[in-house]
Amino acid sequence: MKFHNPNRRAILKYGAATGAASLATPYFFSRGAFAQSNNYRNAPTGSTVTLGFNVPQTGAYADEGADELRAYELAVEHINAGGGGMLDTFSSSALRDAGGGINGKRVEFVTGDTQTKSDAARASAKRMIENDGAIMITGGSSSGVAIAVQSLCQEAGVIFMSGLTHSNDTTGKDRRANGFRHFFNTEMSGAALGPILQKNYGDNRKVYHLTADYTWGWSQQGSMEKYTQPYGWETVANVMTPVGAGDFSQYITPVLSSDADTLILNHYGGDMVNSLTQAVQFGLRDKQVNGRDFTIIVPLYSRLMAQGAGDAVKGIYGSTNWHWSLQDEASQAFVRSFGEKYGFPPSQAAHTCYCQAILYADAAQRAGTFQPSVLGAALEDFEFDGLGNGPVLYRAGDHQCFKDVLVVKGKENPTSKFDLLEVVEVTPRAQVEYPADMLGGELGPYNDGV
Amino acid sequence: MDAIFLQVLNGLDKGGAYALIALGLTLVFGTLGVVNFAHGALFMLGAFCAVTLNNVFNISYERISETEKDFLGNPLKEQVPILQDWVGPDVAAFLIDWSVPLSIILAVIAMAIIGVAMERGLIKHFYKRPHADQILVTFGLAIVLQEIIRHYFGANPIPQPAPDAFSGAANVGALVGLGSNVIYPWWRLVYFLFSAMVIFGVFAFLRFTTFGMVVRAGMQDRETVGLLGINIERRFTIVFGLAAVVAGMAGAMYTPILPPDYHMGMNFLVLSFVVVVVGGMGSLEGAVLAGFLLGILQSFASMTEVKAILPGIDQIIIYLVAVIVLLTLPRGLMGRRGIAED
Amino acid sequence: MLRTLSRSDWLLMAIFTAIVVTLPWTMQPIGAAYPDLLQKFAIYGIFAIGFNILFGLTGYLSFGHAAFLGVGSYAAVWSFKLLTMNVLPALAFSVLIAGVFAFLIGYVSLRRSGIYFSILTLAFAQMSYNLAYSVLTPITNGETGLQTRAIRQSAEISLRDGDIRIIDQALGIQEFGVPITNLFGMKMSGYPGFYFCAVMLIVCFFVALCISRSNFGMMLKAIKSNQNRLNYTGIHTRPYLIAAFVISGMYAGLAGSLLAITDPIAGAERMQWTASGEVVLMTILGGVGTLVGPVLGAGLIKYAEQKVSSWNEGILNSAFSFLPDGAQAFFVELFSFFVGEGWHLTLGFMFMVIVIFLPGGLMEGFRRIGRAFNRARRSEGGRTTVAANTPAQERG
Amino acid sequence: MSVVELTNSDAAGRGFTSGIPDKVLHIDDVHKSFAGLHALSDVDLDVRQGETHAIIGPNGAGKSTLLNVCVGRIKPDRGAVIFDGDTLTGKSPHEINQLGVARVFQTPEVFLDLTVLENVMVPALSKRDGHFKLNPFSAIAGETSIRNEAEEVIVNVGLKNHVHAVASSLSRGDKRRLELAMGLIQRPKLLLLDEPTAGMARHDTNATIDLLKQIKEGGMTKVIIEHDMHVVFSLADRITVLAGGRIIAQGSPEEIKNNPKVKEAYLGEEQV
Repeated sequence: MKFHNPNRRAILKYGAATGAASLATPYFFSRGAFAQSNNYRNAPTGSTVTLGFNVPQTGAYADEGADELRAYELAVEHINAGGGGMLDTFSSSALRDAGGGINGKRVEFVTGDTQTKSDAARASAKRMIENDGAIMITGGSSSGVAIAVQSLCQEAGVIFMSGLTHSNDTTGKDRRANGFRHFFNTEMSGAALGPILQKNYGDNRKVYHLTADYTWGWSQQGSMEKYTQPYGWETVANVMTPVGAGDFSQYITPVLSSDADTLILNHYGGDMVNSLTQAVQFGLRDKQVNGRDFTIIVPLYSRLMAQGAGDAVKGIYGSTNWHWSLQDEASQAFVRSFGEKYGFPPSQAAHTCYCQAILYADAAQRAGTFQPSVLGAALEDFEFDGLGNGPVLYRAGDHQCFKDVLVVKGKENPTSKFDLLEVVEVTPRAQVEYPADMLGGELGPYNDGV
Repeated sequence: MDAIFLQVLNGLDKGGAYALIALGLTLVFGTLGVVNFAHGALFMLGAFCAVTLNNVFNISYERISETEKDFLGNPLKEQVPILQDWVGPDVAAFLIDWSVPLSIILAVIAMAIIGVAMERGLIKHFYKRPHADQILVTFGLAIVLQEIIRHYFGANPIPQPAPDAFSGAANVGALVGLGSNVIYPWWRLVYFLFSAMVIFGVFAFLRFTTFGMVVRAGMQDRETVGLLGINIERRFTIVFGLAAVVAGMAGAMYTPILPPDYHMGMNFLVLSFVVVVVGGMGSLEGAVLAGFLLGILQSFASMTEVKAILPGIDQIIIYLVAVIVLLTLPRGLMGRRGIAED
Repeated sequence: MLRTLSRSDWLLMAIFTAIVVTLPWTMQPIGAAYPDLLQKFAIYGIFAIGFNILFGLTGYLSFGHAAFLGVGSYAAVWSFKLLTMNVLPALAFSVLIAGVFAFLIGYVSLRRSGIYFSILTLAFAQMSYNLAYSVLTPITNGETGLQTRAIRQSAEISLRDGDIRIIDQALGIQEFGVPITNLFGMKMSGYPGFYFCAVMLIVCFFVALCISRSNFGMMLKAIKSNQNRLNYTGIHTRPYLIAAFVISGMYAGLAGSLLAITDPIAGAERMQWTASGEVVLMTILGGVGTLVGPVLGAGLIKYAEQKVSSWNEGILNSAFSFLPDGAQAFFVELFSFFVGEGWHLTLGFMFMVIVIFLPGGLMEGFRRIGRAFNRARRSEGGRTTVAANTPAQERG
Repeated sequence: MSVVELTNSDAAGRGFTSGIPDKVLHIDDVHKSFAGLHALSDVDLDVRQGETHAIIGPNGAGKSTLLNVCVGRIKPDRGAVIFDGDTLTGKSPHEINQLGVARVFQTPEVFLDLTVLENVMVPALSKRDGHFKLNPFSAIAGETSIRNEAEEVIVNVGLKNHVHAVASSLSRGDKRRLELAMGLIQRPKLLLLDEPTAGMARHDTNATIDLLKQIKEGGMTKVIIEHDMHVVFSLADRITVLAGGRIIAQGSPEEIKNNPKVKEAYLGEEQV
C-alpha cells in the first residue's frame, strides 16, 4: 500500500544550531551579554547566523506548517549556496554576489511549533531568541499568531518576517516596526475580487455572508462588502459562525430560505473546507434564485485546504497570494527547485515563507549587518522583482508588501491533486493599493533589543 | 415555517451523530465503569477506515502519458487503479463511488479488532483504577492513535465524496408540502436513517438477547452480576468492541459531511461527554435523548433571529443547556443515583 | 502560623526553595535554562499546585480551571492598560477577580459531585472561552489577544488600542516604545521575571504546604475520604469545598497574572478545555495529592512542549553523529517519530507509560526508589532509617 | 406497664420545653413508610437526661429507620423529633450534630485515608469550631489540647498502638473502636449507638461495655440499638421494644424481661 505521505522529510545535511547561548552562564539583568558589544540582540559572533522558523507542526495547520518548513529549508540551502531557485531570478544580486551565506556567515536554523496558539507561538519564539540565539523569527499560519509573535519580536528586539497571515491588522492597527509582511491581506483580496466578481456575476446581487466569528473573519467580510457595494451588491445577512463549528448545516439552511443569490464564505482552513463542502451538498451551487445561478465565493483560497474540500471547489472564485501554475520565470524556477526536492509543488504558504527568508537575507546582506534598525531600513521602500509576484514594493509606512493579486477559480477538470485552482486574472498592484494610514496603527521605533 | 422545518431536520441529523458517539461512551461507562477519553479517537479511526478503503480502491500503477505534462513539465505519469484491471472499469468506478458505504464493512471488522485489542491489552487493567488514571491513560492512547494517523495521512482534511446517487439534495419540501426552498442533502438523510437504525439495533440487541440482558443487569449492579458466576470479563470485552464498532461506523459514515482529519476525534470528545452527562451517566436512553435534544437546540440557537436577541448564543448553547439540566436534574435527564457521583 | 509545619516540612521547604532558585544552573545540561521556559515552569507549577488543592485534597475534578487562568491574565493586562505597568496591582487584581469568578462558578458547580461537577465546570469554562473569542471581543480583543499599547493620544481611540495608565501618567513616568512591565522600575522580563515567578512559586508552595498540614486541609482530605461521614460529624462540607475551589481559582488567577506579567498579552485560548485538561494531566502525571508532584508534572509537560518539539532532524543528526553513518540514519529516523513535529507522540506515550507502570504518578516512582534504597541499606546491616518510619508525610 | 407510662409522659411531652431537664430527646408521633410499607408508625419516645436507653427489636422492626430519622438522614412522613428544645426534623445532619447529637455507625464509616488520630481530631474540631471555619494556617500539629484529648480517647477505646496508623489498615473490629472514639470525642449531649458491639468477640464486647459504663458515669445520654441482650442488660437503664414499626413495650430491663409481648415478638429468635 502506498499512501500519500507529506510528512516524511528527506534527511538533510543541514546545520544544527544547538544554540551557543544555552551553554553560557545565565546572563542576569541584561538582555543578552553579547548585546553590549554589538548594539543589538543575539548578534552573531561566530561563523554562523541562526534563523528561527516558527511554524505550526501540530494541530489543524500542521501540513501547511510542514510546507512552510520545507520552503525555509530550501531557502537556507539557496542562501548558503549563493544561488538556486528564485534566488537566481531575484532582482537584487547582493546574495548571489556574496557567493553564499549572509555577511560572510553561514545560515543555520532552529525550529519551533506554534500549535496555532498565540501562547505556544510566543513561547517557542522566546525559546529560539533566548536559548538558541535566533537573530530573527519567521513563519506562522494564522493572523492571531502572527500579531502575537510580531509584538513579541518588537519587545525582544529581533526582526519578525511573518508567514501566512491575511488579516489587515498585522500591518494595520497592530503593525510594529520590527515586523514585515510579504503576504497580502483582506483589503487587497476584496479590492482584487470586486471587479472580477462583477464581471462574471453581474450587478445588484443579494449576498449572504457566513463569517468566522473572530477578527480575521470580520475584517474579510468588511472588505468584501466594501468592494462589492459599488456594483450594487447588497448584504442580505451576515451570520457569524463559531470557529471550528464542524457542522455548518444550521447556518446553511437559512440561506436556502432567504432570497440571497450569492453566498460568501469568510472562512479559512478547516472551517472553509467544511462550510464549502456542506454548502455544495445542500445543492447551493445548482440553485437558481430570481432567475440567476446561485453563486458561492471563498475570498481567501489555500491550495492545501482546497484539496480537503475536493470537488466542492470546482468553479468557485477566490483570491490567493501565489500559485504554482504561474508561468513567469521566477515561479517556474521556484516550483522546479521545490518540486525536485520534495516531489510536489509548493503551496502559497511555502512561497511567502521562502520569499520572506530571501528578502531578510538580502536586506541583511545589503545593510551589512543584522541589526534590526539598519536591516529594517534596507527593507523599507525596497522595490524588487523576480520572486514570482512581479514588481513588488515593501512599503515603509506599514511594512506591507504591495504586489499583484491573483484571482483564482476552482478548476473544473483537474489533472492531478495539486492542480485544483486556475488563475483567472492577475489584478495589478495599482488596483489594490491603499494609503498607509488608512488602517490605523503605528509602527513606532525599531527595537534592537538593548 | 420552512426555516423551522429545516432546523428540525438539522437538529435530528446532528442529534443522530451526537447520539451515536455518546451511545458507545455511555455503554462503556455504564458497564465497565471506564471513562474513555479515547472514544473520540475511535470515531476518528472509523472515519479513516473510509479513507483507507478509498485509498485501497485507488491503488494504482504508473503509466507514462504521451500527451499530458506534469507541473514540472515532464511527461505526466498517469495513475491507473489496479482495480480497474482486475474487475473492469465499470465495476471499479462503482466500487470507488460507493467506497464510503462499503467502508462500513471494513469499519465493523477493523473497529471490532481494535476495540477488543484495546480492551484486552489496556482497558481491562484499569477497571479498578481511579477515574483520574483512566482519563490519563485513555487520553494518552488517543494522542498516540492520532499521531499514528497523522503520520500516514497528514494533517489536512481528506475529502470523501458520497456516492453519486446521494450526492445532491433532496426536495423534501415537495414531500411534506412546503416550499421548493426546503431541500436537504440526500446523504444527511441517509445518515439520519443510518443512525436511527444503529441506535435501534443496539437497543434491540441489549433488550432481546441474553447477552444484552446480562449487560443491562451489569449496568444496574456490576457487583451482583460478577457474583452470579457469569464470565463477565468476556462480556466486557464484547461490550467494548461493540462501542468501538458503533463509534467507528458513525465515523465512517460521517466522512462525506465532514472531511476527516486526524484530530476530528478531539473535537467530538468534549461534546460527547457533555451529551452523555446531560443524558445521565450510564443511561443509554438518556444519551440518545440528550443527543437529539442538544442537536435540535443547537440548530435553533443558530438561527439569525435568535442570535439577534442573544448574540453568541449559538456558541454556548450546548454548555448552557448542560448547566441548566444538571442544576435542575441532579443526575441528568435519565441518570441513576450513585453512578459517577464520587 | 509558623508552628504549622514540622521539621521535615521545613526541610522540604528548604530543599524546594534551593532547587527552584538554582534552576538557571541545574537546567543547563538539558537545555532548559532560559528565562521563558523557567518562567513557564514556575507559573504552571503554581497553577498545578493550586489545582491540586482542589483535586488532590477534596477529590473534586474540575475540568474548567483554565477559565480562572484566563480571567487572571485579562485582569492583569487591563490593570497594565488602565492603571500602571507596575506588576503589584495587576497581581492583586487578578487574584481578586479570579477569586470572585471562582466563587460564582464554584457556588453553582459544587451543588453537584463526581463527573456532574466536572462537566459543570467544563461547561462554564467553555462558555467563557467561546464568548471571549467572539462576542466579548471589546473586553478580550478576541483572537488577537489583549495587549498593552502606547498611551493613547485621543479619546477616540478605543481602550483596546490605546492605553491610559492613570497611575503612571499621574506619576509622570515616561515610556519609550512598547511599555514594559516592572516592579518599581525593575523589568519583569527575562531572569528578573523568572525570579519574581520563582518567589511566587515558593510562597505558593509554602501556602499549599500550610493548607495541607492545617485543620482546614485535614477537613478537605476528610471530604475526599468520606464526605457523608463528615456531615454526620457536624461539618458542613460545602463551605469547605467552595473555599478550596476559590483558593485554587485564586492560584490559577495568580498564575494567569504571572503569564501576563512576564509577557503582557492575554488570549482566549488560555481558557479552552485543552488548557484545563493540561493542568489535570500535569497533576496526575506528577502525582495527585502530593505537594511536589504537580510541579514536576507541569515541568515535564512544558519541557516536552518547548524542547522536545524543537529537536528537528538537524539536531538529531548532530546528536547521533558519533555513530557510523548507517546507524546514525537509523536512529535519526527512529527518533524523528518522537521529537520535533512528533512531540505529541512522546507526550501520549509518556502519559500511558507513567499511568500503567507508576499509578500515583512520578512521585510514586520516587517513593519506590526511596523504598528500594532503604531496603538495600537495611539488608546491608545498617540501622533502619528514620525515613521508613515517617508516617506518610508526603501524602499530604 | 410501660405503655401507660408512655402515655403519661406523652401528655407532658406535648408541652415540651427545654426547661424540663429530664427529657433530652422527644420523638413525637413519627410515621415513615417506604413504598406503602410502614417502617415506623405512631412512634412516641422520650429519652431522659443521663440515661442509657436501649432500643431493641427483631430484624426489620424499624430500629435503624428510627435512628436515621433522629440524625436527619431520613425525613419522616409525619411527626417530629425534638432534642433539647430544638426540632431536629428537617435539619441537615451537620446541624443536628452541632446541636450535640453524635452517631456511631453500625458499619464503620471512618475516613479511610486519614490516620486514626486525624479521624478522631476531625469530630473534635467540629465540636470546637462549629460546622465551618476557614483556618488554612492553624496547624493540626499545633492543636495540642485537642490532640491530647484525642489520644486519650484513642487509648480508652483500645487503639493505643494504632494512633498513627492509616484507618484503612485497621481490622474491622478496630475500625469499630475508631467509630466509637469519633463519637465519644465530641462529648455529645446525646450519643446514638448503632449496634456498637456487632461482630466483636466476647472479650472485646466486654471491654466496650466497660467503656460505655464509664461514660455513663460521666452523665452522657445514650441511645443504643443492639441485638446482643448481654450488652443491653449490662448497660440499659430503660428499654424500648420495637416490632413492625411500633413500640410494643417500654420500661426498665426487669420489666422488659418479664413482658409477655416481648417474649412473643422474640419467640424463637433470641434467648433472653
